[in-house]
Amino acid sequence: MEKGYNSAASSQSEMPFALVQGEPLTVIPQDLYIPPDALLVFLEAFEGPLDLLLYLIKRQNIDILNIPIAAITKQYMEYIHMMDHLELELAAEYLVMASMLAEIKSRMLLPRPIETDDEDDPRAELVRRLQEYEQFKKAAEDLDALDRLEREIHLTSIDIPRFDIEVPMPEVSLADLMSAFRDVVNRAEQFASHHVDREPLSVRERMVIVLDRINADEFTSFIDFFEPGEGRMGVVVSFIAILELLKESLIELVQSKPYAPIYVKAKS
Amino acid sequence: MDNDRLKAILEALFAASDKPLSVSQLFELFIGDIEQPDRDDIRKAIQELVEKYRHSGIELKQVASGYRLQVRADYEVWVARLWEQKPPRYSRALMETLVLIAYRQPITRGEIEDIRGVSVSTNIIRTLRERDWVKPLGHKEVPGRPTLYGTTREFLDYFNLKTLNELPTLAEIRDIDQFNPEFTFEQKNEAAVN
Amino acid sequence: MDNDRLKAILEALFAASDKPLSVSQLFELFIGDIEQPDRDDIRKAIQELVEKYRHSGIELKQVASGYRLQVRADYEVWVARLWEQKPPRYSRALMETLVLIAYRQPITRGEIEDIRGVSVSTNIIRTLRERDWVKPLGHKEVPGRPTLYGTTREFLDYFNLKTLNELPTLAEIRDIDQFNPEFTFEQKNEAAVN
Repeated sequence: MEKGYNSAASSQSEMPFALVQGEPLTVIPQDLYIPPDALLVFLEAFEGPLDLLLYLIKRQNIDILNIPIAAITKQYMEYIHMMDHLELELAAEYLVMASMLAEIKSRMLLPRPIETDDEDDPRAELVRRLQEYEQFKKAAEDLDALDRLEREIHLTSIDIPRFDIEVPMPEVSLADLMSAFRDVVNRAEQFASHHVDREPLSVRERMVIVLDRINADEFTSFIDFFEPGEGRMGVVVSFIAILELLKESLIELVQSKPYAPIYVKAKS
Repeated sequence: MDNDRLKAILEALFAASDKPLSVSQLFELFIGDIEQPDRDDIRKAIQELVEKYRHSGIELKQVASGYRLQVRADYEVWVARLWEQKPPRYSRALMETLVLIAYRQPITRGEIEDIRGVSVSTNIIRTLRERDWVKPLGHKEVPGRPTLYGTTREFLDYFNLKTLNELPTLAEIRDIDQFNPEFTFEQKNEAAVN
Repeated sequence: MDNDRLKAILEALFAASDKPLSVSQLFELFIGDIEQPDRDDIRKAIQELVEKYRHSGIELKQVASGYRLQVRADYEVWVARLWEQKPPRYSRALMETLVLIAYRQPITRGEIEDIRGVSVSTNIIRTLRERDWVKPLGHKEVPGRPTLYGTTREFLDYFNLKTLNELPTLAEIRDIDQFNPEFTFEQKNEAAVN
């Protein structure tokens, strides 16, 4: 994000093209051109419409208390159209903000009836929200800059020599394990692409056994992975395991010529 | 108990524990001993240990849930070379959500969304809860009874803080009317004329 | 490099490392630094640190593969009480990681993170490996060549299983839920969290 601010600010020309309420107004739609790929990355860098608006305001050194609504709305809408054009999935919040901006703009343009004498500046609510968001955005950066565990600070890992009293290890029961499994499956079902319980574990187990026995430097004979003593089922399981490993590119099968012995080695 | 001996025992305890230890917890560990130190003895010994480590690679630091021995941040450059793994990184969305919970607790997910202007993904809340940085405090008595969240001691411990007061102060919010008097004035005039 | 600074850095390294560090390993950690200490500087600093810790609850001890900071055995009585006070427990995150490794091996950390929807800390993998329940099986041939993990014989032994096939299937777990509504896993969850 910081990078975004700087590069945009440097390409910025501050020639006022109009005066509104005695304030210079700068609108530079030209600098909105960003290559589509870059734009995608760029837009993903925004945490939402408030963040995008703050960016537009910061880029032009506009005082947040005196936002040129018409200009900012125009720029904001250009981003929205670009996102739309690129068929990016646009969060509904961006559209809600667009209509809020349009409403403020029209209220600023229209002469206001006398009875609304006490009414605040139409921009007041937006300015309040922008400032509030900015406040916490800054606080998040400050928090991120604090020294913290695992990054600047590490817990000491001082050995505890084997005392007579043994250091207890946490106890885990199979029921604990199953309860964790059930949770994780329930959660995975929210993600359509994962199927945790599909494959029989015997294949998975055999895959591990195969991986254990091979390495990248040596060849292991293919037939060594089949134990006739295990019966038909065992042979099938081994065969599926090897196919599965092959599919995941974890192993290589090597055969020097047709009908020569097949060897298995770890993918190097 | 001799003060030097008490200091050595405390040092061993801090070194052995993987969590911060509070004065009360430490006090309880001595219950039943013939020479049982009182809480003030323990506090005094801790202060001396903090001092002892002042110029070393380790520090005895007070965080929310007690004192812990930790590696000083000054030597992170060399310590990082011990490990291949990079420290976990947290997204802006997560940090902003966390900071809102920290400063505005108790707060609902909806209130966080209002301030950030975007929805808060379930993953963020899940990660924050899993890290034990955030906990549910109850329900807000509005329709839907949304969960109210607050931060935990573990959150403070992780960010090396003793209390929430040590969090960086928030920037000030300026009032649109105060800082833009001419503008408002003109608007009001215009309105009055019409 | 100033001797006091070198001592502090070494102290930080010994405190942070979970393995003993040899003079050569330490020497290599400084390679590329502007002020690079030589082996003799390091040896001298280590001797001074050993001396510094002589009267404390910790000692810098030479073992076969180098030096390590360890808790002095003299204070084991109190350290043991620390564990009585707080028996160790595994986190929910660790249990879920273990279960995914068991059911989906060979699996990478990234795949575990995809399924769980949150990141898996290095500590979890380290703990599982230290416990000898999980081992690396090789690398997946995708960018970054992430490590593939699987469970060990010790894992099966601990849970009293002959083969992985004896782990209940998802359908069986659901059946338990249906037929024993009063024995819900929720209770277990709560117990594990607290």
